[in-house]
Amino acid sequence: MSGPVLEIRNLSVRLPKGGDRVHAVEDVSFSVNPGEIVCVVGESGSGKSVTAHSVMGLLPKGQLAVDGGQILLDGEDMVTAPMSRLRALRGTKMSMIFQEPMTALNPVVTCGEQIDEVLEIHTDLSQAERKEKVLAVMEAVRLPDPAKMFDAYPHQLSGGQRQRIMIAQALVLDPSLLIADEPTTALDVTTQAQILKLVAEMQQRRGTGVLFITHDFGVVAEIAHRVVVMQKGKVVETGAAKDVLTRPQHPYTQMLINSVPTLTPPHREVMEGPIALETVKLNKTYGGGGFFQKKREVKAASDVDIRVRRGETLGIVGESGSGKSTVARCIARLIEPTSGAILVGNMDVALMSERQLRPHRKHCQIVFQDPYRSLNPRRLVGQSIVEGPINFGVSPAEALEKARDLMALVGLAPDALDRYPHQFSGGQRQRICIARALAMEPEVLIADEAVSALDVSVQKQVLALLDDVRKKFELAVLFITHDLRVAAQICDRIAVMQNGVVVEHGKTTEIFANPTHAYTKALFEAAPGKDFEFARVA
Amino acid sequence: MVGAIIVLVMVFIGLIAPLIATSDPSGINPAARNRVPMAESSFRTDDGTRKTMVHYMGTDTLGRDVYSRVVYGARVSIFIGVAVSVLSVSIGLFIGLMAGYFRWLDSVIMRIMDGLMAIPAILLAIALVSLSRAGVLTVIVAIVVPEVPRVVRLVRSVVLSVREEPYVEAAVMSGTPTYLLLIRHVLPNTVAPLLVQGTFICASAILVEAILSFLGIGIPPQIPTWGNIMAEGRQLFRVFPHNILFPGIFLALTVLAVNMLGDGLRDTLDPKMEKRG
Amino acid sequence: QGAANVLRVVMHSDLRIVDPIWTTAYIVRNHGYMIYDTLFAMDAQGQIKPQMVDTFTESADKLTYSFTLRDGLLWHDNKPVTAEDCVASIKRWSARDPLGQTVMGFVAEMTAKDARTFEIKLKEPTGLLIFALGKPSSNVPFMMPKRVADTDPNTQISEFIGSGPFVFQRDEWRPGDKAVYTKFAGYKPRPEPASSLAGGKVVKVDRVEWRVITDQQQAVNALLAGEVDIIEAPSHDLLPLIKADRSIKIFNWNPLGNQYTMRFNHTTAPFNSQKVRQAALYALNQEDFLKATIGDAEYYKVCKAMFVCGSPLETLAGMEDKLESNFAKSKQLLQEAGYKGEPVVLLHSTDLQVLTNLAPVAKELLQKGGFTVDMQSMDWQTVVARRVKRDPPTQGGWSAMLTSWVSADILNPVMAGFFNSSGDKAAFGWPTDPEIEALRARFARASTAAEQKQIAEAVQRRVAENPTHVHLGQWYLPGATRPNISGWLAAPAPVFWNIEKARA
Amino acid sequence: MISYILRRLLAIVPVLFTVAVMVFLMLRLTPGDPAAIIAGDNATTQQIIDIRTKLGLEQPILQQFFIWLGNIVRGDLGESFFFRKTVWELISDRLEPTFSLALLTMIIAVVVAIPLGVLAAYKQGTWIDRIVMGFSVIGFSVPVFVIGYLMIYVFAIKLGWFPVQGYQRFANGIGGFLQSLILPAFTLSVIYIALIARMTRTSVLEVLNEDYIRTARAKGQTEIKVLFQHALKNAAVPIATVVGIGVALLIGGVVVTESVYSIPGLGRLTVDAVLARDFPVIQAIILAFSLVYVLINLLVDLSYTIFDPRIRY
Ligand SMILES: Nc1ncnc2c1ncn2[C@@H]1O[C@H](COP(=O)(O)OP(=O)(O)OP(=O)(O)O)[C@@H](O)[C@H]1O
Ligand SMILES: Nc1ncnc2c1ncn2[C@@H]1O[C@H](COP(=O)(O)OP(=O)(O)OP(=O)(O)O)[C@@H](O)[C@H]1O
Ligand SMILES: [Mg+2]
Ligand SMILES: [Mg+2]
Repeated sequence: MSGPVLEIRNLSVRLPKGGDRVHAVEDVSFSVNPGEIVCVVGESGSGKSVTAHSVMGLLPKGQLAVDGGQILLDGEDMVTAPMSRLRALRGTKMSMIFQEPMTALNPVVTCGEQIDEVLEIHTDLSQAERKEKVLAVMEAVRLPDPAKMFDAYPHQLSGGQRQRIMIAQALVLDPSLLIADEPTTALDVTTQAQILKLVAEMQQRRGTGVLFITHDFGVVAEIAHRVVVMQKGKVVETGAAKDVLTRPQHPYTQMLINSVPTLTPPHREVMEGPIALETVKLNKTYGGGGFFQKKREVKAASDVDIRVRRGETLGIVGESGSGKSTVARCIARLIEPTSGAILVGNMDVALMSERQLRPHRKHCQIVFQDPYRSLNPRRLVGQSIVEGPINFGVSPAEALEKARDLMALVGLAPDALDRYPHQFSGGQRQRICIARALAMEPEVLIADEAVSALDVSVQKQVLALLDDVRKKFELAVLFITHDLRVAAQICDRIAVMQNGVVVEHGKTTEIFANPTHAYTKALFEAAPGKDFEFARVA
Repeated sequence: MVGAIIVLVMVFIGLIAPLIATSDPSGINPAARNRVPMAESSFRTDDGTRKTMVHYMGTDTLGRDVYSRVVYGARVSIFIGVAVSVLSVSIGLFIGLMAGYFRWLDSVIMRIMDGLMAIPAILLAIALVSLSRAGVLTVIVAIVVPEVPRVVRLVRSVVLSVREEPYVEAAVMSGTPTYLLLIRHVLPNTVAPLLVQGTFICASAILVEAILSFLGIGIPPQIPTWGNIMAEGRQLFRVFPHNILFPGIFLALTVLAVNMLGDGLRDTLDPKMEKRG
Repeated sequence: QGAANVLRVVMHSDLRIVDPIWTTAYIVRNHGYMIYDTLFAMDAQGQIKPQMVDTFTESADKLTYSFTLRDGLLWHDNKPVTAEDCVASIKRWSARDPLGQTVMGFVAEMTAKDARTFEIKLKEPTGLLIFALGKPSSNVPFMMPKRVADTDPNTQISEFIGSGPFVFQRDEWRPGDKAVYTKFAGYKPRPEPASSLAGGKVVKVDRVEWRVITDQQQAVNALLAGEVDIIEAPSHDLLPLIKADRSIKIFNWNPLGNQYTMRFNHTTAPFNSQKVRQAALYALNQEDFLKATIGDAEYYKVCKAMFVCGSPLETLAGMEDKLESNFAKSKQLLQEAGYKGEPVVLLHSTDLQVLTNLAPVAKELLQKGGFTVDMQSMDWQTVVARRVKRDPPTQGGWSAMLTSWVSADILNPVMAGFFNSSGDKAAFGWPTDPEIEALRARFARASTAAEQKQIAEAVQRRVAENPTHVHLGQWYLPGATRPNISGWLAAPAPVFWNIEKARA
Repeated sequence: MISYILRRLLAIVPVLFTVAVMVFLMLRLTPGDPAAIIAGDNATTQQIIDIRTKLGLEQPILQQFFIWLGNIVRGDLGESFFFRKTVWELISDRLEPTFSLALLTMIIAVVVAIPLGVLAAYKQGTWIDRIVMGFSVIGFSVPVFVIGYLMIYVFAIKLGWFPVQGYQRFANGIGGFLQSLILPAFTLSVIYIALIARMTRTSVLEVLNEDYIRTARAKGQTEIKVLFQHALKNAAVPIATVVGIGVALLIGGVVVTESVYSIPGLGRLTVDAVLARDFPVIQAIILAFSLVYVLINLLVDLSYTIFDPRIRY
């Protein structure tokens, strides 16, 4: 067998009426050879997942359908194959792993059984033989204590472990094609690094052809042999990984690669403004107490001391669950800290009641991660923006006038005020949220993962905007992110959090150049594509 | 859609009942008892002349014209449905908002609601209606009481989830006072589920009224409702089925239509759909 | 041997209270006839015949009566029935029954002479004593063992032992479901053939079960399907359905039937005025009520005789021009009375089939006669609670209500409770009329039939002038039986001796 | 887990207390005089007052309430005003039919409704879906008694398969017992089937959009097993919830069904007691039904742990 495991020829998939465009995927052709990792990149909605699902025959019935082209798996056309044949091939010749390890496993079935299911469907092995095989593959994906994991339910495992179960499930019958749809996007960088390593290793050992979907160029740099770039359902560029990453041909590819922030922090001026925000021994413990039910206690922040000057951006980085959002929400007083002091504009807001707090609300504003849920879908953008100022006594006309100025500032047309949030893209909404925060003329702006949900290209613009307004209004910015590349670009100083504790704290350039804490080092170590300088095409 | 049309037609029938009814719905005519549909009867008017009329749906054991009763019955039955749903939704909305937003109130209110909810609705209604004087108002109160906790739960769950929405938190950050927060940001989110719930309450109220009448403790018969027309006719179900048949068809059709309307509303107002928009 | 011969009967109502002296409810009276026996009983000709009594003597001055019980009478615990038992039973009965109270007013003393003989001495003669002891309907003077009869009349008895032809199976009694009676092996029927409530009570089945089926139509369905054998009182409107099955027998077991009655509340406006009550009497007519509730003319009878058509005291006296729906006359009387439209609060009971249609008819007729009527609907139990309230109509009181009497209860002005016009001591409605009271007292003393008849006429004339209530016609409610049932006796109450059930 | 159950059982106390207060107040504050009903037709006013005194109805309401509550706590439900039996005797006599009817109804409903709901979800948008949902809406729209009469007419009168009415005790043979219950149970189950089928459809539909369903399909699993092994098991919690909540509906339906079929159960007792203003019985029944409702819903909550290993108390 020398030909490609997967060859896609002129694949088109039609979208239902009223979709973004006529075809989700149009005239797509590429192939995957045995033992080769092909990465498909492209911004959100470019048709990556649809392509992958077409191969597996898993397009949602009645909504999407292939309307042209061929998908050849070892020479056999998947488009015309009957359902029963597809079913027989799934799990044996082709397998797939998905983005969300949290939801891709059935929560009410044990992990072992879920892997075993594949064997049960496709082989005649006895129960004992199957169990043996399952344990072997669990061992192979480096799951600790497979015998115990066999009977564990997915929720009892960490995200990385779950993804390993998924991989074990996909590889247990040695398929010739593995499709991975953003398998690491939802994971922490350290876990991501481990999973990437595992995929590469398994693929090498077994000679599997891998179709790897991602939008993270770091990941591409880390594992890809070849790259396929998609835009709006079309393939715009294909080539060897090195070539595409260093010498992108298509303007779209160039733009994408340009947008990837580098891991090298630029030089930034030292800010000497007055201290706008300070926390002293801030603690937050969730749970505990409870009248009828004893709740589990989580110490989400312990003795956090941070300090932000006006005009300065402090980044808080750390893995998921390390307590970043907790600190942010305490400072914004969306939740009440357990103890400690929070000094905003020389008032301690830590233990104020809601009523006392209201006058101080304007000093500190927050921009949230999810641009889709941050704006009330029923209210005009303008109404959302003027709500705050009017609460503080500004006349509606005046507030609206100012809102118009702000629109210009964040790069939107003034008539945007008279539209509803759903009429805007994610990036635009995030700009509106920033404008809303600015309308209050705050001294402190908290951005909790404010760019994490955005495509790289959009992310770049929003980052630029944030940096802009920081300068313009001398804002103290508390920037929360798990993305080191982003942190490197925008933060003056960085605080690294682990398990609710700030483990390292210092100037961005210094920490990136010379991390001292073991955790920080591990974090940097795991950043994908760290050794790769992306092309900078002006 | 079909649901909405049928509901409108029924409401319309109720509204113009005095115009389309052929006789006084509670005017008895002992001489013309138990006539089959389309039968004719003659009666003496007050001024002594004799008149003949056709009973499209026959007459009942008191010789009352079933057609006129059914037409007038639309009024009361639909009024009860609407009144019950409006009342339980508004009371439930208010309590639910309070419970959902003020944590210290929450546990007290919810314990009371748990208690109310544990009382089987029909039993409560039976007890209430039979003990006080049967009438439209009592029936409405009796059906509203057990419905309220369900609305409260619904509203509360919406509030609890909306409260966590970033846009609500953003409004909190803007210093919006609590009452405005509730009105501006929380209330609108309860509209769609309440509209849906309201239609189902309406449908079930019409049904419960019929059941209460069936058990002999509903609205007094001189006020015709579909329920008590059927209840009065039920003994003669096998001899003169028209007494049950016609109000039954109207009742089932209306309840069906209201339910369909609710289903339709649910599909179009589905929050999932909305988010995508 | 085969299964026991069980008679399954659907009665008109559920048996909940089981003290026939304590309550007047007909279902309890029927229960009484199952398990108790009476000293005297009324036969098919309306004559009072000895039942438990073997022989009795009346002294020449009509003041001393001596009764001897039949030989071999046994209680259900197989102890003999004694004269003492009977004296105690009469005492308890007479404490509650209006007719009993009247008769007791004449009694000087009652004494048990020996085990089988007792004597009643009167202060002055009355023709009512034997009649009262053979009173056919509520409250029937049923005989109970002394220990039971000694129970305070205002407390319900808690032991259900009689000397009647059936034994009550207390363990199997489930209110709302069924009541069970078995044949009493120790019962000695009289030698004469059974005639109405008198004569030999020969039980021809092993067991009688009263089944509760609240849904009338379901009862009929059950009868048609052979799940029950007898329906005591199927609704008139369902008779066509029953008749459709030709094998089912329909039997009018109560030839005297029942009488519809409208009761006035004499203590509040508007019916506290005699003229206004008269106006009502003119405005109403019987046919409309009967047609609206019964429908089929076979089962009703327009009858202006207050003491029932077909009874010895039947008369038209005083009623000739009344109950003819003479609205003009009614309006004229109202005007004379100075009626200013005070609303008649008319209680309408909605859950008893035989009463439901009465109030709407009354409302219609009264309105045509110039009254303002506020008809208030409620279930029967609420009517019962409401009608004893003496508050003004606006505060939960009432002006008029409609009910029905078993004809056997109203055969003369003394036993018929609605004629009692002693004000506060009278039944709800509380009429006050010394003239009527005087007549009733005379009636009690009358000792010949002719004298009784003459007084009854006078009472009727007086009541037509000053109405205490309005009688709205007689109606009959036949029972229905499966084809294999025979021997049901015509009587003022449904009785189950003499009935045979052939194996189907 | 044990401590959770204990805590939940403890939490029933305030709920029942609320029920007790509400019911008691409602009954005592509404008009209708049991004494007058007991006294009968010829009673004088004085007799009625005597009876009221005897029944304790002349005492202040608050006092009546605490006496009653105290008795209940001691397990004494009091004595019926009418039936000359203790309330406990009355209720325990009626338990069997009602319990059997409700249980059989639930079994029928679950067995019929769940496959229907799953089928409708799987065939979403097709005519099968429409028929199932149409049936479900109709089930909600037609009053129980109408369904009852229709069933009696067809299955008992025309076809003669079942008795028209009545109830056979279990002790008298299971054949007659089942025969007497099947028709009422089917009647009562209609609305319950409608409810459960609808909920099953909704929650299965929701689950069918989940990633792990896609995963199962990606393994090559057959649709039947995807539906019943993966989807249904995940949809079980909301279905169980609605089964629990539906008990309230069931209790209401029991009253009507028992009336139609002349089943001597608690439902009939309720109607009889209400019509007779038999306060002790009404109070006890409502309290009992509320207790059952709360307990069933506790069971339902506990059943979640079987359906979903993530739920641990
Ligand atoms: N079930 C569906 N119904 C309608 N449109 C769909 C459906 N699934 C995908 N689409 C549309 O198809 C297009 C391609 O979607 P696809 O999921 O393949 O994007 P993607 O490249 O995987 O994006 P992402 O990086 O966000 O996962 C999008 O415009 C999307 O809106
Ligand atoms: N409302 C809450 N109740 C209980 N525990 C909570 C709550 N919110 C967060 N936690 C816990 O507190 C810890 C810190 O959570 P936090 O959201 O601050 O982390 P994070 O660093 O923002 O993570 P991510 O990058 O995933 O957003 C976690 O273990 C989380 O499970
Ligand atoms: Mg995708
Ligand atoms: Mg966070």
